[in-house]
Amino acid sequence: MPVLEGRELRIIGFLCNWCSYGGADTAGVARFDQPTDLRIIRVPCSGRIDPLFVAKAFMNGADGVLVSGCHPRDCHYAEGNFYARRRLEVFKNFISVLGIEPERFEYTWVSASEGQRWQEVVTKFTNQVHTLGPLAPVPEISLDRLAATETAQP
Amino acid sequence: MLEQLKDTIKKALPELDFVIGWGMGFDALHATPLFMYEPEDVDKLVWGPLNVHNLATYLPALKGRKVGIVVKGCDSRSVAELLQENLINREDVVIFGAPCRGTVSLTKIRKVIGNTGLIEDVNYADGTLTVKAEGASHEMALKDIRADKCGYCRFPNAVLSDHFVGEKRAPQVEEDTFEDLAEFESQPFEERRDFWMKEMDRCIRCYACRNACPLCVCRDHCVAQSRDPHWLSQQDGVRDKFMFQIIHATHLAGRCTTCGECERACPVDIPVLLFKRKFTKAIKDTFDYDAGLDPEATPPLLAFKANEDNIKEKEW
Amino acid sequence: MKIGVFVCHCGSNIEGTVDTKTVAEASLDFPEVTFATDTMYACSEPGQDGIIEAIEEHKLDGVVVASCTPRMHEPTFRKTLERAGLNPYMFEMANIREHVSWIGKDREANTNKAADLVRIAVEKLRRNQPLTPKEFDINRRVLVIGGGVAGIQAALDCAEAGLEVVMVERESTIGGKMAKLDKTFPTVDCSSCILGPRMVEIAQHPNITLYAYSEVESVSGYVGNFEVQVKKKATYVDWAKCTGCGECVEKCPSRKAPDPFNELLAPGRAINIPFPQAIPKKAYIQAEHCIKLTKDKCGNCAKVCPSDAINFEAKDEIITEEVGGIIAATGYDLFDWTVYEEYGGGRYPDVVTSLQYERMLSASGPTGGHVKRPSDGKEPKKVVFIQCVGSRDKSVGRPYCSGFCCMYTAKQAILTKDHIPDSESYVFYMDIRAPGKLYDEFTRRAMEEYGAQYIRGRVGMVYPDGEGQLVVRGADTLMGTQVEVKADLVVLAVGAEAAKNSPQLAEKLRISYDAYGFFMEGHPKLKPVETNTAGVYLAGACQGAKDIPASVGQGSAAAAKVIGLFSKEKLKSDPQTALVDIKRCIGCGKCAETCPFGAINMTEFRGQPKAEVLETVCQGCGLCAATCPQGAVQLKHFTDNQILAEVEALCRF
Amino acid sequence: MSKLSYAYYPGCSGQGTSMEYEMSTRALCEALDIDLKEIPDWSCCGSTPAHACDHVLSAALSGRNLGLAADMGEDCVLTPCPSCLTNLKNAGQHMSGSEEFKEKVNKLLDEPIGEIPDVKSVLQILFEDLGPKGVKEKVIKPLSGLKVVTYYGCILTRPPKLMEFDSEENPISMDRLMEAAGAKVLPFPLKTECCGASHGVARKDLVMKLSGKLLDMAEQLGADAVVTACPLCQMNLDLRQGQVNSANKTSHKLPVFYYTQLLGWALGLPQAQLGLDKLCVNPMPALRGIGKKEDAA
Repeated sequence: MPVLEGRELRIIGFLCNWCSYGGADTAGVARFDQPTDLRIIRVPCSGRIDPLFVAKAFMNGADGVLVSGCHPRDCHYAEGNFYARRRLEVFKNFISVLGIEPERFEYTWVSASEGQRWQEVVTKFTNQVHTLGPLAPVPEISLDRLAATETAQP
Repeated sequence: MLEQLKDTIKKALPELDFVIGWGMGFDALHATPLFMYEPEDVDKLVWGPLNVHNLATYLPALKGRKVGIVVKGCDSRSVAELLQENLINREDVVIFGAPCRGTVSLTKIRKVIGNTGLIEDVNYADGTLTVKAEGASHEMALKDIRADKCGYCRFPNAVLSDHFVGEKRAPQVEEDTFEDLAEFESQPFEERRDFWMKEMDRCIRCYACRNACPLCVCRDHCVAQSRDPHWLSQQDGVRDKFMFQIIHATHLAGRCTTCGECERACPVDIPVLLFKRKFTKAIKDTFDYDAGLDPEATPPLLAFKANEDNIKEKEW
Repeated sequence: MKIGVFVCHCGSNIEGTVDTKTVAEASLDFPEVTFATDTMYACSEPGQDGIIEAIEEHKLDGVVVASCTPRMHEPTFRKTLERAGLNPYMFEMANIREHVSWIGKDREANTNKAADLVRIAVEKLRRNQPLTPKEFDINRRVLVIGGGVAGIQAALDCAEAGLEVVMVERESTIGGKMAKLDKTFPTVDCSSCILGPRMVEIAQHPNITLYAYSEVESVSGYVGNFEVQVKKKATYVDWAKCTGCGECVEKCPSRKAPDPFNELLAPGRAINIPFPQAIPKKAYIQAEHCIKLTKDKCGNCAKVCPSDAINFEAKDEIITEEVGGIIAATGYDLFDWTVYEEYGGGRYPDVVTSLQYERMLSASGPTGGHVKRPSDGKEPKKVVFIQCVGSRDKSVGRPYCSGFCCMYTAKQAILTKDHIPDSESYVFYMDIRAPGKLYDEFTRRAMEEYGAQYIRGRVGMVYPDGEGQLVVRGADTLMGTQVEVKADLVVLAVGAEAAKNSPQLAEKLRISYDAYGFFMEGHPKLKPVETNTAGVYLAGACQGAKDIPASVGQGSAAAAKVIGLFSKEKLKSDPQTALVDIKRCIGCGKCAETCPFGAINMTEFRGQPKAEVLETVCQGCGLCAATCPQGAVQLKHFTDNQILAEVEALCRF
Repeated sequence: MSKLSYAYYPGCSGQGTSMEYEMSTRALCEALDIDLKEIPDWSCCGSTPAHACDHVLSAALSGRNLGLAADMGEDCVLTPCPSCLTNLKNAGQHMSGSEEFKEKVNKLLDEPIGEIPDVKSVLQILFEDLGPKGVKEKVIKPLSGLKVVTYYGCILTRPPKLMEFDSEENPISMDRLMEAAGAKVLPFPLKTECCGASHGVARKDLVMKLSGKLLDMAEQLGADAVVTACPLCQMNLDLRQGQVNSANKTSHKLPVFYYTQLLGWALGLPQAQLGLDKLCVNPMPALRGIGKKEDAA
């Protein structure tokens, strides 16, 4: 299902089940309006997020990726988000060498009670990605074949 | 110094299955890994700017056997890293170190002398390298054809060794300033992307970069070729090749010693080391950590602090 | 695989802003989806029956329900699948209510997004494996943290049901806030008379171990098998020997020590027994005020103690207790009333807190139940009560209503009249919150029978008039005028806030807490005493301000939950655990190194080191899966391939 | 510590009704080695009338002075008068808070404002930047035995979000400074009560009632003097004390000082610089009493 062309960008969220996914629920229960771009993938813990999932998303044409977990010290699994913080921080650093603006990727903490904060995070991040605009997808095929197919169908 | 090194190895040889070093290759310009079983093998040992290979790459596969290895400073960091990850046992490995004056980049040499036939002779003396091929003789200043990594080398001497011969040399630089990276990132994001698109498009997906990497220890289980997990398709497209490089770099984050084997081994000269350099800088900046110095250290990405010193999280 | 998709209207909750029919039709194009429909209420009985019928009729072997959050109904629908003979884990949910229909009105965008979420659910489900939980033993002991009325109730109910109970209380006596109260509303019966016996039961019950003056140091393990470190703080009195005779207290020369039980109304002694009915009735020394411990002089208590129980060498000790379930009942503390400088709390001696006033009223209090002004010991004739001190006030960060202040203020107005018949009481209030059996009648009695003057409005300022009285100036919003009342005593109805260090305890228990430090219940309506951490339950004000009946009710509820949990022969572990592909594992041990639960062992297989997951210990966080470079460790139901498939599903063009 | 130095805005009343406040402030600051750089060609802040009818106008009147101060290269403007303080702060906060508002204001000004400097009361910097210790060090005639009540008035600390100084309900800055000067500060509960302010013109009865209450309480506590920081408060309590007495059938003879006068006195500054002669209720008995009571006791 493509995003609504011209209106939405492709933004993927990885949320830990215990805090941030709950926070997003809380925001919903409270009927806090949010932009519709974000699609949420539920994982048990931010520690489950291999930064390469984020890379994969960008390679496949995501315009922005958001990871959200429990606040440090509040991790349902005690330590998962501590590891996540280090790995994601370093990875956020890394992507600029790929030519991907670090602002396209954020990681943050939202607890199950912070519906308001979630609304704020989603809204601000969505705007942040929109100001950067779409990210050119990396072609699945080789460049010359791509050129060929493009000339084929003008 | 070479003789001294040979003697040391000969002395140690009886205790060992064999010792890995460098010998002369198919021509005068190409050294090649040398496996020394007998004292006479040791006489084939060479030492100099042509010893480009990082022999530590062999070690994990030899785990459990008693072997010796001759190392340059950079190679020794790979050994240290392998020790840290328990992929080799300290007591099984005997390390022979010697001061390194830097190695050449065969790519750069090729750029100078072009594709010649058989190289007849090579001499290097104080700062210059002379190559004789097809009658012609090419003189090159070592610094012009030196491998990039030697330009910012901080460890010309083995960081750990059982036998060290020769005078320890002063490091090239005190701190690695990552100018190469800064220069690359001085161009706008789109241009960086476009650059990689073109580079990755040239990739022939031979995995030489991976196979040469002393720390790519997954070997047969590399996610690049597995279906479960299925990270990459076998399609010959930019996306999968690019993704593979990102995987390689990410798996090396906090482990890579930037020995540069990946880039050296690349048959189409894609500057893939840059990815690892970026991670190395990020790790250095964030955790003030250098991989491959201390076998006892815990690498930063396998640890955490409740309050991180250098991580500023985004305020919304 | 044959997948069925059920898109729920949830009445108009979803249908209102999402075209569920379109979503259902769209999902028919998704791979392996052979059946799709929209349904009014998927979770209702007809809804579930519909799913079961469809499974049978269309030979479905996997189901996606697009409705509310899986945190709510995932268990419900898994049972549905079970009833239809499918493995309950061949199920996925798409959250199109909380994450779609409730957060935007754009029907087109919502419908499109909903279909997207169904797609990723389908892609995930296609890669699900049937899972069967492992069983493990339960340690049928329960830890109750906090010895207030809620904790007491929970402990006794569990103990009566035959469970072994460990109770940990921070203070040197149990009883909590209720023990400090003189009377209770709306029946005006004596607090210690109804609580006292229950406290004694705790002390005497064979199934209950009580650690008073102790705190929970750390908690490890998981439901059914927790290991808890309890810190017994040094009392410098050997409680095995102490008879609670009180000789030591009499002879203690350090008479400026705080007396927390009496809310610091009057100074206490360095060695102290909180009150006559204390349980355990044992003395303890407040080290920083003890002359012996600070200056190495005195030691009177040791001299006079008939059972020589005093031990100045005593140290904190750590005790390890193993339990299967935990009930947190840590109660509340008072909001810092001195923040309201206009009321002069902390500056003017005759401005006291409601709890201090309780101690004045209480026969076991420092004034022996005679209401006396702290300043000059005179009996007040005019008492002004100011309500909502730290409640319903954003400006001090306490927007919530503490709930019980209106009631106890009415009670205190009544008691004031009882103690001092010729007294007048004035109550400044915002609104009277008196829901509950006989509550409103009670406040009416305070006004009508006891003539308490209720003035609707906030107080702007309290100041001494210089002639021994306090001028209370406030607004009367009903009359629309300013009123000034001269008072002999001002009582601040201080609101409740989470007990000190609640967040720290929450972190030890791995449960969440809200912005004010109150613990988060599993579900605001349907899981009032559960938490999101299996085996950890809540009782009383630690979950939010509560009065006694509600706290007792929750105490019993939490106990019932534990009893229910323990009534099972064995517990089933969540089968969504990590699994090692031994072929791929190179034995680097990174997973074992990072696992927060020590759930991964390094073993040998054909001479090669390999990782191995202890399924009942594994909590399923997936950290190992993210750590293993070659993907040899995978988290069941959250495998790399599943997450990758979800990503790809979202990124197709 | 480098020398304290600020742009200084005296305010109109400092030229008239409260010139003794102005004088003593300058004298005190000089004695304390604090550099007050008077804003060249400063103009009225608009006072109550301006902001009562037009916020932009009011902001412009104050803003002009802020602009001039900024041109002096100063980043903080001082004024003794709480009323000026309110207007200057208000203008500053509004303009830095909203570009749009700033635009409007700049339209009214010949010289548009760029950087907006901080605004503080002289009291604030004495208490925060110099500190009671700094004062104490320079005291040579301690006010020992002098029992005072400190009266801040209703606007010096209110509204707290605007004034960002001391506690709005129970301020203590003047108390500490007075104590530093050796005076005994009595616990005055009406520190921030209203004195009736400018109602003295239209609703005298109000002032009689409100100011009366303040004086009664001060008397009751046994104060020798009232200490103020606001021209209007001082005027109502001092100038109108006679009227208050006759209206309330009281006979107060409470001198009403500006805190700057008493601090100056403690620092041994000549009377002339402190403008003690400008006070209506004779301060001399109280000042002569200093030190005596102790000797007696």
